[in-house]
Amino acid sequence: MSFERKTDFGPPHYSRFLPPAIKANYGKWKYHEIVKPGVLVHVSESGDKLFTVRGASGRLTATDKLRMFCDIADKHCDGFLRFTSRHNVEFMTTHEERVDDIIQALADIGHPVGGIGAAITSIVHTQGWVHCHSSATDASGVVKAVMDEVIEYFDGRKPIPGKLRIALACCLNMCGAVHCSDIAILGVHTRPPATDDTQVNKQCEIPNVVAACPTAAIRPSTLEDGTRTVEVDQERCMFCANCFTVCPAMPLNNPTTDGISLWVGGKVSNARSKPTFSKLAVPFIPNNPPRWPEVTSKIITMIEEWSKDALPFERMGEWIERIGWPAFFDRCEIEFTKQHIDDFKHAGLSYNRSAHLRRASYMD
Amino acid sequence: MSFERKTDFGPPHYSRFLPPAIKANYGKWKYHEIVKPGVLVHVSESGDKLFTVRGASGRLTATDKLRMFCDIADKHCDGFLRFTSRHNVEFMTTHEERVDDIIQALADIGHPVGGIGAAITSIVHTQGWVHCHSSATDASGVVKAVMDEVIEYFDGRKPIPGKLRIALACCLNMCGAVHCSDIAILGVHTRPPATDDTQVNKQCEIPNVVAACPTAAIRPSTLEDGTRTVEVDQERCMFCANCFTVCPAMPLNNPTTDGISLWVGGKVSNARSKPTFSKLAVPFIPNNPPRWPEVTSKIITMIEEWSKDALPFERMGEWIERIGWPAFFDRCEIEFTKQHIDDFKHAGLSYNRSAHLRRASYMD
Amino acid sequence: MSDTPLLDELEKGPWPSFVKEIKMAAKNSAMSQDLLDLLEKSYRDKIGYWKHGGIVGVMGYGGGVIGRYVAIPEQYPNVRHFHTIRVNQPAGWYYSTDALRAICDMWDEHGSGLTNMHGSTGDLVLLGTTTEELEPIFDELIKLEFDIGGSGSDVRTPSCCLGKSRCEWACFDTMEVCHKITMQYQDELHRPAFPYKWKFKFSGCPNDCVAAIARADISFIGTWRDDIQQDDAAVAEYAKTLNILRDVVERCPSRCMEWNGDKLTIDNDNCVHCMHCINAMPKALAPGKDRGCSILMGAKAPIIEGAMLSSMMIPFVKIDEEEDYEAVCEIVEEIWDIWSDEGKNRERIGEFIERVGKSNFLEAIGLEPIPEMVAHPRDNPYIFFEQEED
Amino acid sequence: MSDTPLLDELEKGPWPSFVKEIKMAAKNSAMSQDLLDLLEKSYRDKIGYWKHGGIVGVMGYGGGVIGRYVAIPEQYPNVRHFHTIRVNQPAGWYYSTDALRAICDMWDEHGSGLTNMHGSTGDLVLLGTTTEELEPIFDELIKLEFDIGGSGSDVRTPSCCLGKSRCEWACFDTMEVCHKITMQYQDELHRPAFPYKWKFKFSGCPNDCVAAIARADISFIGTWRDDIQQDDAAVAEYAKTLNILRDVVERCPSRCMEWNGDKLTIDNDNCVHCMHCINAMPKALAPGKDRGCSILMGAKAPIIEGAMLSSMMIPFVKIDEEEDYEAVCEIVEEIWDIWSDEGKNRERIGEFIERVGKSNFLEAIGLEPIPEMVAHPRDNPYIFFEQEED
Ligand code: SRM
Ligand code: SRM
Ligand code: SRM
Ligand code: SRM
Ligand code: SF4
Ligand code: SF4
Ligand code: SF4
Ligand code: SF4
Ligand code: SF4
Ligand code: SF4
Ligand code: SF4
Ligand code: SF4
Repeated sequence: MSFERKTDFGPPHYSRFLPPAIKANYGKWKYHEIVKPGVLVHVSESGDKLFTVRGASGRLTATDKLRMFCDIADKHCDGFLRFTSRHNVEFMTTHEERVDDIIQALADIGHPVGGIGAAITSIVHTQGWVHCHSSATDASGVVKAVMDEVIEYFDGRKPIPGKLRIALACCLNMCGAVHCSDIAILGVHTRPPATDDTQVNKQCEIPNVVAACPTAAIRPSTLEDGTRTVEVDQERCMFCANCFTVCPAMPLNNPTTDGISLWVGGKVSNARSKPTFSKLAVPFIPNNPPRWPEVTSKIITMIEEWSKDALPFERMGEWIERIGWPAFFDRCEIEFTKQHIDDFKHAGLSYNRSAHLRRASYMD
Repeated sequence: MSFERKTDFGPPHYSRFLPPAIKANYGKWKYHEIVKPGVLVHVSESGDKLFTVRGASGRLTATDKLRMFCDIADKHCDGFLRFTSRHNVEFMTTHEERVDDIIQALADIGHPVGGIGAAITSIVHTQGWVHCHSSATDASGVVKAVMDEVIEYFDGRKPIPGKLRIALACCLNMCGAVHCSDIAILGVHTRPPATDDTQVNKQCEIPNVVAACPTAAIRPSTLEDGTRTVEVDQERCMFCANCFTVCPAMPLNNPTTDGISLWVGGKVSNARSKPTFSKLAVPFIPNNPPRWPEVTSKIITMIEEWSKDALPFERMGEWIERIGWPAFFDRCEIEFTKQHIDDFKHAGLSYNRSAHLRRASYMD
Repeated sequence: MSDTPLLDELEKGPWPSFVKEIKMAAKNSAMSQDLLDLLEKSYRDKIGYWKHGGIVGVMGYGGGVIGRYVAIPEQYPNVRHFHTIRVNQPAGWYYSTDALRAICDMWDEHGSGLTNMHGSTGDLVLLGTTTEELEPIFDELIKLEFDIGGSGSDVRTPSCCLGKSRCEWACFDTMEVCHKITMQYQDELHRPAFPYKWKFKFSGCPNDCVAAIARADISFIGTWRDDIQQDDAAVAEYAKTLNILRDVVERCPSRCMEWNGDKLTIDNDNCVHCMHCINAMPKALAPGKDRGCSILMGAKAPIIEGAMLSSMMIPFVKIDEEEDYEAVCEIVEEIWDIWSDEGKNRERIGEFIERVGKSNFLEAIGLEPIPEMVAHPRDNPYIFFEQEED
Repeated sequence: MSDTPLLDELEKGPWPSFVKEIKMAAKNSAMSQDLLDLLEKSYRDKIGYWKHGGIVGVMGYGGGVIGRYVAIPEQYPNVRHFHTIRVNQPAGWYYSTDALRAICDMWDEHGSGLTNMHGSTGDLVLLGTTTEELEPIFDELIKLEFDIGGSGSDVRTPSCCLGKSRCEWACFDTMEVCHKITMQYQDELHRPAFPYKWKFKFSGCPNDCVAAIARADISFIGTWRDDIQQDDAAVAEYAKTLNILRDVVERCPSRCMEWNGDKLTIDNDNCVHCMHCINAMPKALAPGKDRGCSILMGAKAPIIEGAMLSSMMIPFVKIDEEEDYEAVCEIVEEIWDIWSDEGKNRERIGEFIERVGKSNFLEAIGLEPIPEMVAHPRDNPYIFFEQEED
């Protein structure tokens, strides 16, 4: 490199940003308790106590809002704060009496407190129409619409059996761990790329485009005038938009046929059951901004059905495994369709290869 | 069809062959009990009782032996007998006092009685060197060698926790349900076909041969003299012999590199756990006729380890699921190798995709 | 000294010895004697000496005989031909001694005197004869009223568990349905016209004593839809010797049973019909009275795409009733049409279903998709949305 | 009337409103104002208006900036460019207010005033600026001692759970290891040279609070190898409010616990380290004292071969110790070499491992196969036997 300028110095060392109580007790925490919704206390071997207040965040944050967070941290938390792996904001203090002040201060700027323990926490999500070229739906708006409806499961007014993680990705690239969420909201295109044949060869490398397609739907072709382009076998295309990722001349976005699919029963933690993928619940709901009511109401149904029947700690997927998928579809009033039966590479392994069957409507 | 001769008349109707007690109680059986090893009693709603004595069979049977069976049936069973889905022979009588006579008569002609309930029953098997061109090992001989060693689990002298099904197939075609057995003995070739280039085009259809290969290791080729034949990519061949099945000019049989692999933990019944495939235990044991001692001793170890630890009814695979595969390899003193890790189509789904781990040697 | 020292080792030991059987047959059959000697050679050389079979058979039939030739006929001229005849067994493998003796007599005259009772598909296998004997054998079989079974790309000889004949758990009449199907599809059984083989198997309950789910292209497995029949007094009796909590209740896959030390309660809505509790307490519990069967499809051995178990297609049908039986046959024939038209050479139906996609397959045969057909819905987002007019 | 009636709907309701944030930023930023108006149009038209990003960046770096351009720049000239800068967050996402305010000031001057706290990989995401501003921004970042994160086919910004800083269960020092790795691989992070992206994630225990197993090419997950620490008095305390039998013992995946109503017994040899019992009784149980981590590999989102979770590679290593840390780095570098040489374009390491076969991969990187690496051994017989000289 021939730059004078400093490069590759990396992020600041975290130790610069740790509150004093954390520095003092680093690696010495003994146990924790949930004090009340949204508030944790960690107790150290030394007897020190650290209270954490978790504030909701919509993730997309203006600098002025960050400054308000800083004000709270300066006032109550020795000038330190942190964000969580799910994008909430956390304020820590050793003074129990400050906890309510922090909660109040957050309320004043519109940030409820919650998401700890057996609760819904904020929705991991992506860019949507705010920033990404590939999105089949918006991200922040859907998240806001859903969280407004499930807020009582966040702030503790409605207790639930265990953790419930919702995530949203605005296209099949699935930025965020959508594929392993209790409930996943996934933007889907449902039509093949509208290939701009005059642009393909200019903007894209044809072999890369061909290789990009998971179902081998794309092959090179040549127009009558000799222009090289690609042809999409419409029968084989399942609208993943991977071709669009490598080639801008193959857009899939479409106002009427883009929308949202819902997935359930994934998890990441190793607690009890092994980590597992989310499975298809609702194949398609058209985009209906600004509040996507069909999406929120379906999600609420799923949460309510789970919540009233699950055992303590039982995650959505564990519950469904226990009651069986037919019961899940039945109780949540979701129609089971063609699309629910896998037809990708390992499809056969998802078929019911046993005579295990619960009594159900098919019996009539 | 322009034949005068009778065709397509099908098998005789079974009703011609049912013992009177069965005809009378067809569909009316109420319950059964195991009277003693190898003997069942079925009780009808009418109160009728039917005793069944199950005799061992090596399956390969001379007509003279069949006549001896007929003698027993004529003497004690109204002239009827049957064979089971695992090739044992069964004698039925309504007279309890005849049971011991039947057992004695069977003993006299060298057929022990057993295989009922929580027991090992006879080994489903195939042709081997007795009749099949494709076999990588013998069938009847290995079966005899194994059954001689495990006879006490058949005749009830050694009780075991649940049913244990052993099956043998002499090549990867797996005639018989070897792929779903508690213990499967499978003949394997371990070298690619020795293609006879001069014969391929004469004896086989080249496109069929190419299509037959599961790993696409075969492609058409042409010799210098213009003869059309096929070429096998040695790296991709996993010795399944499917090419040999469609093309005799590609034999795989080999005295030193053919042998036996052992598989465990499969089952067919839906009792408790779902039906499941057997998994690889021992990749390769060279053929060692006439008694394949390395095969029998490994099988005995597996049976003993299972038998001393399994819960009642617990099948081999259910037991292994409970204790974990690492413990199985450890207790049975089987080395875990490269070959145990799947590398066929759905291989990735067999990887451990969790942090679930038991304490074991790796920890040191 | 014996000519067969290695095989002689296998005359020893408690298990019935196939060597003894071969020797028994060899007394009257030069063919069996050659087989014995050839097998000894195989044991010495650790290799088989059989060549691929050519196409042999009886007139009017396209299958049922497996041709077999020895690779070294000069040394073993009597097994130059050593063909197998697959005789369609009676349903349930019951025989009268008369019928069996007649077959033995015929076989001593025209073949090696060796049999497999039975082959793993279910046939009565007559092991070893010559091409010339095939027609005479079939003429005899006609007289004995035993027909030939399947081989090649046809319907293979159907088989079934003994079902209602001797088992209290049979949820449909396996032997009768098996026989009926066999009779109905004689043409398909005897004249290979499919992309590959097609196996029917019938088990009367989920214990699946004929391993239908593991080795039949179409597997009929009995089940019931009302409550498990329960006799509380008998349960109490079992409680004296059986650890009901540990060995029954805690092993129930759907955890739908409760035992309070006194009374057993089954939440029948959540029972998955696995049979375990019934197996454990046959005098106290039994399948319900409203019985029928599930139909699953697609099992096969590994070649080519890997082994498969059958998967759920029709959760419940009362196949003993004529109307239902006919409806099932219609579906089967519909499937054969589609598979014959679109299946690849040597593609089993299980592989075909996976290749075209189970949903497309269901659509083609007119079945509605229901969640019982899958272990779980798809976990990948590669959904083919159908493009109706917008 | 408002220009943004649809978005205004999303100012209502209890959850923090991103619309309010954009409006807040729009007060000082024409760019944010255009974003607001453009987004309203998207809400009206139900479609996004962004074009593919070209390659933009800061000098000397090959990644860290996502180029973004509006598709209709005539109408929305202020978002003609709307690039994102990924700033490498401090491990554990802790900040001092000083540092955060400084970033805010810088961003108000050079960008839209909008951020994502944080991106889903973990970066502090600065949302929206122009190509011309990139160099000035980086100059400012240098002063603030914040470097740029990853994008493209490089090491992506590593991230970790808060670990020892605030969690009693951390089995290794996630924040320190994450920081060390980040510093060690600055070159790989800033200059894309791999077949595709590579993500490091570190979770202190099997609860996996950073979802490492689902979304990192290499996932470090804390675990322990001695016994679970158990405080019987505290267990007794929990027993007053918690149904220990139903909610702890019966939910243990390896069924290795016993509760006699009085005393809890754990068969630690059979514990699979799932964390459930510890989660349920944090005052009574804790991971053992002999702690380290498991290393798993290969997680990714669906494109192309389908989503994958990471799979077990190294069951236990004490990565906090320098020697072990270095050994792990050596393996990582070895893997990069192999993957760079033999990986296909846009092939993630998880896909690479499946393509070449996990055993071959293990062999290449010098790890012994052990059964802990698989859920179960192979069930198909297509074994590649190695052909040593016979
Ligand atoms: C702060 C945070 C880590 C960080 O570095 O930022 C964190 C912190 C804690 N987690 Fe977590 N987890 C955090 C994300 C996660 C994630 C990742 C995610 O959701 O994307 C998971 C995996 C989720 C999944 O399985 O899909 C996660 C699965 C758990 C679990 C397992 C729960 C289960 O039954 O499956 C526990 C144990 C428990 O709560 O019983 C846990 C427990 C905890 C404890 C109690 C650990 C401790 O002793 O301090 C912490 C507070 C509890 C709480 O929030 O309920 N944490 N935790 C993350 C907070 C996210 C948020 O804002 O809501
Ligand atoms: C006679 C036969 C059916 C036939 O038409 O020929 C038969 C007959 C009975 N079976 Fe079976 N089964 C027979 C092959 C099978 C098979 C098929 C196989 O092994 O290839 C299976 C599936 C095996 C598997 O899962 O791999 C089978 C799985 C069962 C089970 C389930 C056991 C389990 O725990 O998984 C039971 C229930 C039990 O015994 O508790 C059962 C129970 C029974 C009962 C008790 C049914 C009854 O009420 O009469 C019968 C006698 C019990 C016994 O043998 O222990 N039968 N049974 C077969 C005897 C084979 C033999 O000679 O040994
Ligand atoms: C005789 C028998 C074995 C036995 O000793 O019992 C047998 C013998 C042969 N089988 Fe089989 N199969 C026999 C039952 C089976 C079964 C079990 C079953 O039907 O329940 C299977 C597994 C289930 C299945 O169908 O998948 C079976 C799966 C195969 C396969 C693999 C088919 C596949 O799709 O994977 C082949 C290969 C082929 O078709 O070319 C095969 C091919 C053969 C051939 C014809 C060899 C060949 O490639 O030409 C064998 C002739 C041996 C000989 O010389 O006698 N045999 N074969 C069984 C038939 C006897 C009978 O009619 O009762
Ligand atoms: C900004 C961010 C989403 C967010 O709102 O948080 C993001 C945004 C994009 N991701 Fe992502 N990904 C982001 C985290 C992820 C994650 C989650 C993670 O890293 O933990 C994943 C899933 C995990 C994984 O890596 O598999 C993810 C899987 C993808 C993929 C699919 C990769 C695959 O192998 O399947 C693509 C497609 C690609 O690489 O071409 C992608 C591509 C993209 C691109 C660059 C779109 C493209 O095709 O060029 C998006 C730019 C959007 C924009 O305009 O800003 N993004 N992306 C996340 C990065 C912020 C940060 O640095 O902190
Ligand atoms: S999920 Fe798709 S649309 Fe959303 S940010 Fe990622 S790449 Fe863009
Ligand atoms: S959208 Fe996906 S499936 Fe369709 S052509 Fe493009 S890459 Fe292929
Ligand atoms: S398993 Fe193979 S060798 Fe044995 S009989 Fe069947 S086809 Fe022949
Ligand atoms: S033995 Fe199997 S893998 Fe090898 S070339 Fe023949 S068909 Fe292919
Ligand atoms: S499958 Fe069921 S009905 Fe048939 S014999 Fe076995 S236990 Fe009886
Ligand atoms: S049949 Fe099986 S699932 Fe049903 S109650 Fe009995 S043990 Fe449970
Ligand atoms: S992953 Fe484990 S160590 Fe890290 S924060 Fe979560 S619970 Fe604590
Ligand atoms: S950590 Fe999990 S596996 Fe281990 S004892 Fe606790 S609940 Fe059981």
